Amino acid sequence: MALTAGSVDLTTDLGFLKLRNPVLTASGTFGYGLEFGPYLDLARLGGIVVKGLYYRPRGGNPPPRLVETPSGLINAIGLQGVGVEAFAAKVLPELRRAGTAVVVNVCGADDDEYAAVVEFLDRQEGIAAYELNISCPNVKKEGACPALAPRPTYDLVKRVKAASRRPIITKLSPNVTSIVEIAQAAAEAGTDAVALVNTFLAMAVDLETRRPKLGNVYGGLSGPAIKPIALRMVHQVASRLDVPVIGMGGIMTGVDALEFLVAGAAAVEVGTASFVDPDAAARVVDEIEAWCAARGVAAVRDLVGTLRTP
Amino acid sequence: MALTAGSVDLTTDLGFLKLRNPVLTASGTFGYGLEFGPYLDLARLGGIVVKGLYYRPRGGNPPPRLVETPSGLINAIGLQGVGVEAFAAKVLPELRRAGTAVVVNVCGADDDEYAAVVEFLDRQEGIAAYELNISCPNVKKEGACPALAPRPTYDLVKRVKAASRRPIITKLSPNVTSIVEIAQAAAEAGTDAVALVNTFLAMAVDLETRRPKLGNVYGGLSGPAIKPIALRMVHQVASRLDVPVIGMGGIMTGVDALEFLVAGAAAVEVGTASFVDPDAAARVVDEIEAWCAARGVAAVRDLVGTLRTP
Amino acid sequence: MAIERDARLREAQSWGDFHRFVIDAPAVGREARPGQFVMVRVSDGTAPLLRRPLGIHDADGNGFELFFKVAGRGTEILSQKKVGDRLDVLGPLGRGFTIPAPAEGTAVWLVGGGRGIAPLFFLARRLAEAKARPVVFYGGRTSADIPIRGRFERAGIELICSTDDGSFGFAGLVTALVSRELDKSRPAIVYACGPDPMMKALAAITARHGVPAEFSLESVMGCGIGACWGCVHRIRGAGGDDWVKICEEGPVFPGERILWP
Amino acid sequence: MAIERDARLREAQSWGDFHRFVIDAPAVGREARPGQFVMVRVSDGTAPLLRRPLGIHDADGNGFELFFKVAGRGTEILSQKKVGDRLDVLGPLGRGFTIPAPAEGTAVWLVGGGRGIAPLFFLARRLAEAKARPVVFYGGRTSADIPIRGRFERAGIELICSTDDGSFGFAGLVTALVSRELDKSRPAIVYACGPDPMMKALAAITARHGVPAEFSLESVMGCGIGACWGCVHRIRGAGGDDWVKICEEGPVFPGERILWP
Ligand SMILES: Cc1cc2nc3c(=O)[nH]c(=O)nc-3n(C[C@H](O)[C@H](O)[C@H](O)COP(=O)(O)OP(=O)(O)OC[C@H]3O[C@@H](n4cnc5c(N)ncnc54)[C@H](O)[C@@H]3O)c2cc1C
Ligand SMILES: Cc1cc2nc3c(=O)[nH]c(=O)nc-3n(C[C@H](O)[C@H](O)[C@H](O)COP(=O)(O)OP(=O)(O)OC[C@H]3O[C@@H](n4cnc5c(N)ncnc54)[C@H](O)[C@@H]3O)c2cc1C
Ligand SMILES: Cc1cc2nc3c(=O)[nH]c(=O)nc-3n(C[C@H](O)[C@H](O)[C@H](O)COP(=O)(O)O)c2cc1C
Ligand SMILES: Cc1cc2nc3c(=O)[nH]c(=O)nc-3n(C[C@H](O)[C@H](O)[C@H](O)COP(=O)(O)O)c2cc1C
Ligand code: FES
Ligand code: FES
Repeated sequence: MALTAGSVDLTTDLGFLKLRNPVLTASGTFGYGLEFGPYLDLARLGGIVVKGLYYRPRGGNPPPRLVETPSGLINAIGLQGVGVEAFAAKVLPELRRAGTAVVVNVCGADDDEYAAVVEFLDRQEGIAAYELNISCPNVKKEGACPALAPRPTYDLVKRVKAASRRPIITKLSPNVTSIVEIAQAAAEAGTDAVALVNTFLAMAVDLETRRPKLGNVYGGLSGPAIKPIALRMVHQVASRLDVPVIGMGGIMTGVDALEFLVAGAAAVEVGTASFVDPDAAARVVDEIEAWCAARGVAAVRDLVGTLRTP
Repeated sequence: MALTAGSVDLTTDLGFLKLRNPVLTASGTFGYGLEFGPYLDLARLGGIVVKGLYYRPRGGNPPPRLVETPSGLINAIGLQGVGVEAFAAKVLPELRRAGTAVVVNVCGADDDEYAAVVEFLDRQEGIAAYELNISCPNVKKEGACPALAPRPTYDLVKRVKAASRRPIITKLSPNVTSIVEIAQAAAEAGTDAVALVNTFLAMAVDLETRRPKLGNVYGGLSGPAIKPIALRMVHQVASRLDVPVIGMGGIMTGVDALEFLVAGAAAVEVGTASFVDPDAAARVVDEIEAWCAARGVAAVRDLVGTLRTP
Repeated sequence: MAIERDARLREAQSWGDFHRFVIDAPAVGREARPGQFVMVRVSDGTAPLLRRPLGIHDADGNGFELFFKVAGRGTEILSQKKVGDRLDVLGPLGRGFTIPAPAEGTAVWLVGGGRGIAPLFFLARRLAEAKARPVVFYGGRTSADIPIRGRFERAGIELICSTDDGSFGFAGLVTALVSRELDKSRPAIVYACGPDPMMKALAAITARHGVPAEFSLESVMGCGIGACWGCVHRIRGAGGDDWVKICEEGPVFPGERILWP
Repeated sequence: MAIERDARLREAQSWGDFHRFVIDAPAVGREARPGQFVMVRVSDGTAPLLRRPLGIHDADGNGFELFFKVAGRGTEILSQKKVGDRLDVLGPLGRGFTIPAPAEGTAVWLVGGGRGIAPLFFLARRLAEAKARPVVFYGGRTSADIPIRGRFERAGIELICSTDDGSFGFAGLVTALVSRELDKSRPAIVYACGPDPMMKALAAITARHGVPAEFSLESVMGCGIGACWGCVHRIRGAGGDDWVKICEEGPVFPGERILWP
């Protein structure tokens, strides 16, 4: 029954996008990709989702920007970044030679800016898809973002989809009562896939100074701590809606990734794990391959959505 | 500046209820209280919130009911319990001699049952308040419960408040887009306090069998993993609304508890920690006292809501 | 029932994934009865979070012993403790096996599968002290799964081994071995601890032979002290068939009360 | 830049909360330059989750050394490692201190506060090898906070100590000591590592004296490799005053570029 590792078919077809394997890196946790060149073979990855890009360069939030919590990390980076022009000039040329799918995480202060980023990037080559970051909790007050309600989600996705020549993946927020309702709004607006989850709005208190530990007061919680909630949300969306789901939240190992696939995700993103081990995403690919080989699973896509519930 | 531990004033006044100190035990994590007699002095606690009570005895969910996750625990007990009559006959007489405030966590399949539980218990002596559990994720499908929307929250609180001769603490769910909105609905309906948070709807997958690890598929995540999100929610509610807040979620130590107080909670509940150490709640009291004494804080209530945000 | 936060690992022995710990913990050791268990804290941090339930493998006034198999991260961390390390244990918990009264001369059989042998050594010793005639059936997949054979032999307790692959003793399932022996003779009671399928089969076999039997059940445990209602098993009770907390009313139950899944 | 997952703790020494580790890790040791750091994984589990940044205290072809103070759970776990234990380290990371060229005969001062002395031993050694004339100022609250005095002395490096409580050496802040010495003589450059208030004061002092200075900054670090943008500090840059990643462009910066909070 066991196969040799090399003979497992890892290819992943999202419909609008074919990937070498189902493992991408999560936006904001893999820089612009090139930082990781010394630690892993980028071509081993299914794809790279680069750090969130606004149209212009952006300064981000005052430090401290990170605080570790039990099995988790709260960040309040505030989407500091180089802007689309520097990205297109300095990063993209090298990144597109990395031999993996490049997905750009698109940000905006308003719907116009999202559209402007997409229109600018549409003129560049070597981008496989856009991931619409409508769910960053670190930009507006108390985590406000379009992904908290169906209407703004619908409007923004519709607008960007119309502006774009490339597929759109809409990245959802877990800070909602019904993730299915928001995913549905994105699907109705024509998104090609949904990605979930972004981080959970959270805080930490420094008892001695009685101040928030983050410069921005609130931040977004990621890491293994959130995995059980993220997995539930992926399962809800994938078992209710027809739109492809990219799952993430606390994936550290191949087993974690496979659990998301079994729960219904067609692909996954590895986030915080890349901070702990810069080669984590490639290791996750290896572990998926080895797990499938040992159990005679010939094609990883056959596992997607196979969770048996009573 | 340092005080002796004994001279710190730990008393807590919620307005409708005076407590020896701000530390209660969280419902469902401290049984009916008496189980813990061998491990700590119940009179050392601010209060005990007993396991959720329906009117009738209840069988609960099929096992497995628990699964550990990184720094967390998912439970899907399903509120198995003895019902009000056995509680009043067998538990309450002994519990009221324990020398601590007894709070009963009240459950119901519908508004009528909540009211019936309260009406029955109103005829018993030795209960300090009711905690309305409108937020258990383990009873209805996919975690449905009144606390997910303002209207059912308002209606239920209104109904029970009218039926009850005792103060009502409304226990809120974290599985919502705006915790402030739900807390406000409860406040408008006349709740005497809000308690937050209940558990986060979550799941775990057994990859080898491709089945959910819990008999009930979904369950509620508690423990240190959720603390950063719970703390943010407590801070949001306490800094926006006037209603007293009882905070909880992952409190393991006196420092954790004090962080909740500083963020705005007037009292706290210790949950999952009591599984790890049956004397955890009493230790939290000791640690609060020692912390205050070392820093010359004469009265713990002076710390409540003192977080300085920029 | 005590929390011994300053228990000490006095002696450690291991055979592959199996480990035996001798622990200084007088408050637990003094009170322990066969079939009871302890909840062991494996790390000071939050991951792993919960204590792990482990049967009492032996006990005396100085402390007690554990015999466990590495099953996951918690037992793995535990297995790495070194002699002299501090351990934090809660126990003894639950109710133990019933020792027949008078036990003298009574034939009793103990059936352990894999790590399930753990509580049976303590039980066998106590039964022998009570002058009963214990016979232990000890089964595993292969000879490496039944490492503590010598322990029983040194204690003068009659032992019959089986391995699924025939690498040691009877070739086949321990249940088949017991079934064969039951055709020849009949003990006053059978005690068993092991994987669920083994115990379920044994429950059917003992019932068929009309021999009383007690089984030590396992479940994921949150607290070990009856507070979380996490460890339930279907047990025939006074008030109908109920989800019963095995940490409190068990982990040992008479065969006829257990409803196997 | 390598991940050495099989680094080994060869030697460990401790003074209360302070610890010195000698670690076998050739790939890191060979490349290391003074002022660089490593990211150390302290547990295999998820809590603590992130690696911890620690300066390179010394290095050679076999590996490198750490000198650290227990500050919280991560460094506490690290401090409990035993000789022979495996360590997982990522490094060397960041850019180091600038060594003057030619260094020969040049007076250079190194100012370390508490655990901030860590990278300065490696720097002093390299400066001495380059025939510069390093003088190390080593300050702490009390004599217990400056435990590795002997290390410098044995390496033949000139050392002047201070303690806030006067229990050893100059009585007062190390910054006051340096300020007094600057009134008398003038090094080509001052290097410093220590608590923020110390470095901020020293930046003002060196600026007033017109002496170039380099400071090794600290911040909570997510990744150590420029990917998370978590470790930023305000640094005067080419394009205005920016939040700059200290793991990548630092942790060492010239005094005139640092905007202190
Ligand atoms: C009363 C009692 C007594 C026990 N006595 C012993 C003993 O003496 N020796 C011994 O080796 N083991 C014993 N066990 C089993 C032991 O508790 C588990 O192997 C251990 O908790 C696993 O922890 P872990 O962190 O290593 O594995 P985890 O990573 O927590 O789990 C590994 C796998 O085992 C499953 N699992 C976890 N806990 C249990 C459990 N309690 N029952 C069944 N499956 C579980 C998990 O779902 C997972 O698939 C006993 C269990 C109980 C309830
Ligand atoms: C480039 C660099 C080099 C360093 N070199 C050394 C060294 O050689 N020796 C040494 O002893 N320490 C050094 N440090 C500091 C060391 O990284 C922290 O003390 C350590 O990460 C604390 O981890 P912990 O888990 O023990 O404490 P935690 O529990 O994580 O934190 C304890 C306290 O320290 C604060 N803290 C955590 N990390 C940092 C940080 N990076 N900077 C400032 N405050 C922090 C926390 O907010 C908290 O208040 C260095 C830091 C950096 C950035
Ligand atoms: C430091 C940091 C920065 C992030 N930046 C972005 C971002 O720019 N755009 C985005 O969509 N998500 C961002 N995220 C969210 C991650 O992409 C991911 O959704 C989340 O961290 C959950 O996955 P994880 O638990 O595997 O990290 C960021 C997360 C972290 C920790
Ligand atoms: C096993 C278990 C059972 C619970 N049962 C109840 C309950 O009956 N009623 C209720 O309001 N909350 C219940 N809760 C939620 C806790 O009271 C608490 O809100 C939650 O666990 C968060 O706190 P913690 O992280 O400190 O555990 C239960 C939690 C656990 C872990
Ligand atoms: S383990 Fe908690 S009730 Fe049995
Ligand atoms: S620590 Fe991640 S960018 Fe510096």
